[in-house]
Amino acid sequence: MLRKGFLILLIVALGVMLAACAGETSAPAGDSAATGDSAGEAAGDGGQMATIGFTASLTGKLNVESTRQTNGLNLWMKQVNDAGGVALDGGAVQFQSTFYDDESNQDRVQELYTRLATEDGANFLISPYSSGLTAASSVIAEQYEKVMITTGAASDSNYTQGYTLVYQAYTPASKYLTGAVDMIAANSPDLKKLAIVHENDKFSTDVSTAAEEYALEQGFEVVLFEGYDSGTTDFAPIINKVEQAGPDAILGGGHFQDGSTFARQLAEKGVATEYLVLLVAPPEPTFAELGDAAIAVAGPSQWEPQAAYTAEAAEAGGMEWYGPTGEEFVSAYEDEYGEEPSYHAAGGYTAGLVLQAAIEKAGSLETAAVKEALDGLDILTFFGHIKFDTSEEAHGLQVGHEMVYIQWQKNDAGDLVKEIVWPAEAKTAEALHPVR
Amino acid sequence: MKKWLQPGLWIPLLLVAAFAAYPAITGSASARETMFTMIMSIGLASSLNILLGYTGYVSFGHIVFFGLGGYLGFWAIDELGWHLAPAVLLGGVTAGLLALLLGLAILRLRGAYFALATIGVNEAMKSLVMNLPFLGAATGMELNFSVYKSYGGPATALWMVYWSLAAIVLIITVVSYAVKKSKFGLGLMAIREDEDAAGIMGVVSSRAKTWAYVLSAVFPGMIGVLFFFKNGIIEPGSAFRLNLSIELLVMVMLGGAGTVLGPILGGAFYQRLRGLLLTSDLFKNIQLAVAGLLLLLIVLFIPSGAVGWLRERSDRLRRVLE
Amino acid sequence: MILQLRGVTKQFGGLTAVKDVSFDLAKGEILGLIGPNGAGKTTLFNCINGVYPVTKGTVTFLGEDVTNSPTYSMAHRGLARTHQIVRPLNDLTVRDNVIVGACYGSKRMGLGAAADTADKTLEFVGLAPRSESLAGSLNVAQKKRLEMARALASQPTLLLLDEVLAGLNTAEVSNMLATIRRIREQGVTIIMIEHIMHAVMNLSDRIIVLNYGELIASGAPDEVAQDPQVVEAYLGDPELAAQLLEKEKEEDGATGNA
Amino acid sequence: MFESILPFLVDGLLIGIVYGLVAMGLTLIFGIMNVINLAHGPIIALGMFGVYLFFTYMGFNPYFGLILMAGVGLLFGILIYFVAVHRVLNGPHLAGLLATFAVNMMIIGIGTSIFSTSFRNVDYSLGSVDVVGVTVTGTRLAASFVAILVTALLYAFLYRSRLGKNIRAVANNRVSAELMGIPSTRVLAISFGIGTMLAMISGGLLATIQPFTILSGSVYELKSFVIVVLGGLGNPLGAMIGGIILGLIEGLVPVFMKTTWVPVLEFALFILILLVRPQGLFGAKQ
Repeated sequence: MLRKGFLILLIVALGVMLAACAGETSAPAGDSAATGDSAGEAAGDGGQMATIGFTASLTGKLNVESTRQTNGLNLWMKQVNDAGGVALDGGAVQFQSTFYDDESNQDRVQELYTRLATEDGANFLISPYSSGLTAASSVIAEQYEKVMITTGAASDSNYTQGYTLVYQAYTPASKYLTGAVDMIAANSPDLKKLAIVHENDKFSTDVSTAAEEYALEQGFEVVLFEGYDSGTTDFAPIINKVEQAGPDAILGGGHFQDGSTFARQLAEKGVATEYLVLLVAPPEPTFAELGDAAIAVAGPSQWEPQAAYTAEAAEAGGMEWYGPTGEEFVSAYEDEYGEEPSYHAAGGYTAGLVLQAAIEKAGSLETAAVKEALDGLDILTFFGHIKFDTSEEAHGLQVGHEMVYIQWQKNDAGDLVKEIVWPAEAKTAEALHPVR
Repeated sequence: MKKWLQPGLWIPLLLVAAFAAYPAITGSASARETMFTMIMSIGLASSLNILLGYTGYVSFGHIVFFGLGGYLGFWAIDELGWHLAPAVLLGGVTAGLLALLLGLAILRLRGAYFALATIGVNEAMKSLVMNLPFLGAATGMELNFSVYKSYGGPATALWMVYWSLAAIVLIITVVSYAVKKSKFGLGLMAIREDEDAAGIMGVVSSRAKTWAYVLSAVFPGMIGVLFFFKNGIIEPGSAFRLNLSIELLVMVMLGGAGTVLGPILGGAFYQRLRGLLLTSDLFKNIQLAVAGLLLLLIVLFIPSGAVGWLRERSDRLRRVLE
Repeated sequence: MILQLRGVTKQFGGLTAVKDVSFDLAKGEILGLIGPNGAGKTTLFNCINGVYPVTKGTVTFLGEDVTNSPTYSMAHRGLARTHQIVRPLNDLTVRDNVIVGACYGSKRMGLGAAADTADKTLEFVGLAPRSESLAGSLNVAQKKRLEMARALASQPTLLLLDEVLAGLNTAEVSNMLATIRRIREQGVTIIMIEHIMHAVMNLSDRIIVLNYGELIASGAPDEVAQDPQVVEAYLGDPELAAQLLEKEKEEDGATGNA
Repeated sequence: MFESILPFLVDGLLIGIVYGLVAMGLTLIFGIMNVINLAHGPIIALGMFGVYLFFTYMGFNPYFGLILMAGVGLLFGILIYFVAVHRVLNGPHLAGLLATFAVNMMIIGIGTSIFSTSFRNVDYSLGSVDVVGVTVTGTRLAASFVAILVTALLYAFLYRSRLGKNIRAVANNRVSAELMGIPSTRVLAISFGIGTMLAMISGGLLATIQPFTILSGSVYELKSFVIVVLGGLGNPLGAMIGGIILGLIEGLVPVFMKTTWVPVLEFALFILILLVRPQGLFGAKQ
């Protein structure tokens, strides 16, 4: 009996030990993460240190966009800390970050955010990239009462789930393509037939459904509304269907790859249309690699380097101007990373900026105070207008920020360049049409 | 009965209980999340083992039960306002029913044909759900945060989900042992060794296989509801993830197919190994390749897995380890 | 009558493996089923216990028409068989193998009763010392005994033995013969396919001969051995023919061995 | 009516022929050694990357790259055979599935760390051609043409050459082939090599018409399963027919319903065929 008792004890001990090991290591954190900003380490002179926690897709299918977003955030943190931090009543506060690799995988996000919120003692959270991952992390932020600024997470639905501490930096998905409808109505009032072809994922479906609804309200006829599976590389059947429907304009798309493939295959098949407006892909600089197939393709962007939001405009609109100008941001980013910032990078920077503004206004790192400050925030930044919905139904939803529409055009030298073609007050060129 | 006191049962039970209790001892929410993943893997692998290990049918798409059960339970909570408990039952029943229907059909297929069919079922179900508006189609569904409040706030809710999972996995362990030691289980193992000979000996293989399939499907269906309730969001891609399905196979093989203890050790070891490889600078980028190499070595040299290997070493171990 | 076959025919594509076979089997009888290789003996077994659906004809077992019943239902009705090429459940212990037979056989016992039966049966066939070994680790003779034990544990009314003596040495053969006799003493009816002539001639009450799927002779061992049609059928296989003719000489050679 | 579905038909047919070649390696290997090669997808992806690398970094014409990849594929397949397949050939079918899946994990793991998972394009164009009034890109037409050519060569090899006849003998009955003096291990290794070669060639062809990542192979692996079941496991010509059927389904179904229903129909058909006619629509019985 004694021997048996001993054996039981041994097995329990073994189990707990194994569990403990797992606890330590199965989060990919450990060494790969927790690279607190080096400038932040020096803030030992009575100042406070605030920790910002997030996950990023260092690996996995979303790693490109996610990395840019992280770059933007890190740039913001470096600038704040170099400037001595944010002045609060109890002295300046500086920032450090703790982050983990989420592998673009929903299974791990909750585990990692829980770790950030509890063990790592993060004061604030930033969302992962993409709406799906953000939805999973929002539950944790709310549960552990941490303010989370979301960026790269456009779906509206995440802000109608009763969260009170989650704030969206991006323009929500429902507004992505409504501007395109306005643009077509304004430029070519005779066109009535739209085809909406979208990737069958959460974000693109939300965008397209909202766009269809809006287009119908505006008196358009939607002759084709069709989804295609994520990862589609052969658009032949879809393109045949588009040709059969004979629309005046084609709206839709999804993410970079399917969008650019769709544009390429449309060109190869010589499909004629007045307007082609696609999500996500066109604003990416690499879209230009399509060559002639890129000409006249338009797309909504959260932000473009040319977008010139100014302190004057803020004053005119009755808003507070906050943060660097667009030019300052672009040059700082280029110095740091050697490439032009994409809107994902700007979004990452803005997430930090919004947090900074709220902390300054609150004069505290306390969740309740920062939440109150965020609720009342109404600022204009280089990224655009930032203001949040404070209603119970859609708390935290971005209501200030507007999309700009870019279009690839050939300049006089024959190079492909992005021009802003909508909204009217921001445009740098007239929209080119027809596409073919 | 005396057999309930056998080490073959209490060793795995204690091991699972020890894993489950670890976050409670430390009281750490982040340990809880880590262990959730591990215990979930153990539960799913043990369920799969009833079909794969005892009955000898390779299911590549077993995750379909996790996904479908999760979807139906989630829908009941979100749309019908059900409490978690009946929703978990609904998930289990749905998965069981699907297995029953499938069992009558595809279990007639043997070997590779069955394995292929299970992949087909998973993919078909995934594409089907993507076309069903009431399940949120491609966008999936999200839970309103207020749902957690009715369970005493989100913190309590998440601990409750964790303990429910632990309880279910303990039940799976008991069921797995009970099946192995029962007449039913003996019939399954006879089917695994030689289905035709088993039939000639009087084992009604079509019926036995179907019940094994149902049994191995019910628990993943229940676990699915818990997992997605905790996640607050469900999407076709995360519900019917073929990769996870195949990882489960690897876990069962690592630990030893057809043993009670094997899937438990396999699940724990696999998750731990993944963690180790992911954090190691050397292997971080090629962790999948290292895992693959390990799998290959096991398949080639220790096909009966860790527990099977130990059992082959000595008669004494064979009496202790099931 | 325990078993009645009427016009049983089995075709595989164009090939007729069993053609219009009819015979009756009385309770307690040992029926020898002989014939050259490829004569359709095993196929006939497969038709009787439901492994193959028959193309034509009927099989009646214990007064019920069981034509094309699934194998398991035949087992439940009290029919057990062994295989020419042994089919042990390799990864189960010898004892578990036999327990499967007992659990799912004619009595469909519970595990406890089945374990008792298994132990007794293993004792009976002389495998008790190996009962905890894995079935896959047995040698051929032991595997044959295991098949036998499995079949017996199901408490059959009718036992089909498919070449249980093949591949055994002389001592093992006489052991097995003794076992078969003792089974008969318990009132089990037996059909045995066998190539070792002296054994089948000695054990059987009656013999039927298949050639190219057709039943060409039926009767007492002596009659059959002298049937010119049978001798002719066996000419293709000189060794068997020799055995057939030498049968008289070896009479009683294996008796007295208990 | 016909006029309006003609473009759907032509596109479906052309891609279907390529699909046929995609599945041919899988079905060939299964037919000869009863192993479902779960490394099939990553091997297709390697074919894509091979052609891509030859084209992008060495400036080789993609169709010349294809020939090089055929050689690479043959050797690579023989290597996989000896490392992973040979030992499990006589084991339970689970062993074969898991061993090849382990190879799959290794290729994906190493491939991801080298190439990441971002998309690549073989930036090569043959312009557009008018086929019966439908605009078709040249690369697509060429891909179908090469697929048919490779199929024809495979059949010539299997039925005319000595080695091909040996392969068929081993496929038919390994034991009796060995008794006849055919070195079965060598034949099996070469067969696995040929199966791998076919997968690589098909990958290379796909690379000329579509963008891809190192993970793209898994999509075609799933399609291959459907195709081989349609055409009968183990039957290369059946794979071609199955591929064309799949291509036509993908091409024509969107005429009548939303494209998102295509995979539902595909996999439902797949399960249905497995249940009703496991030997495939045109399968020769084993």
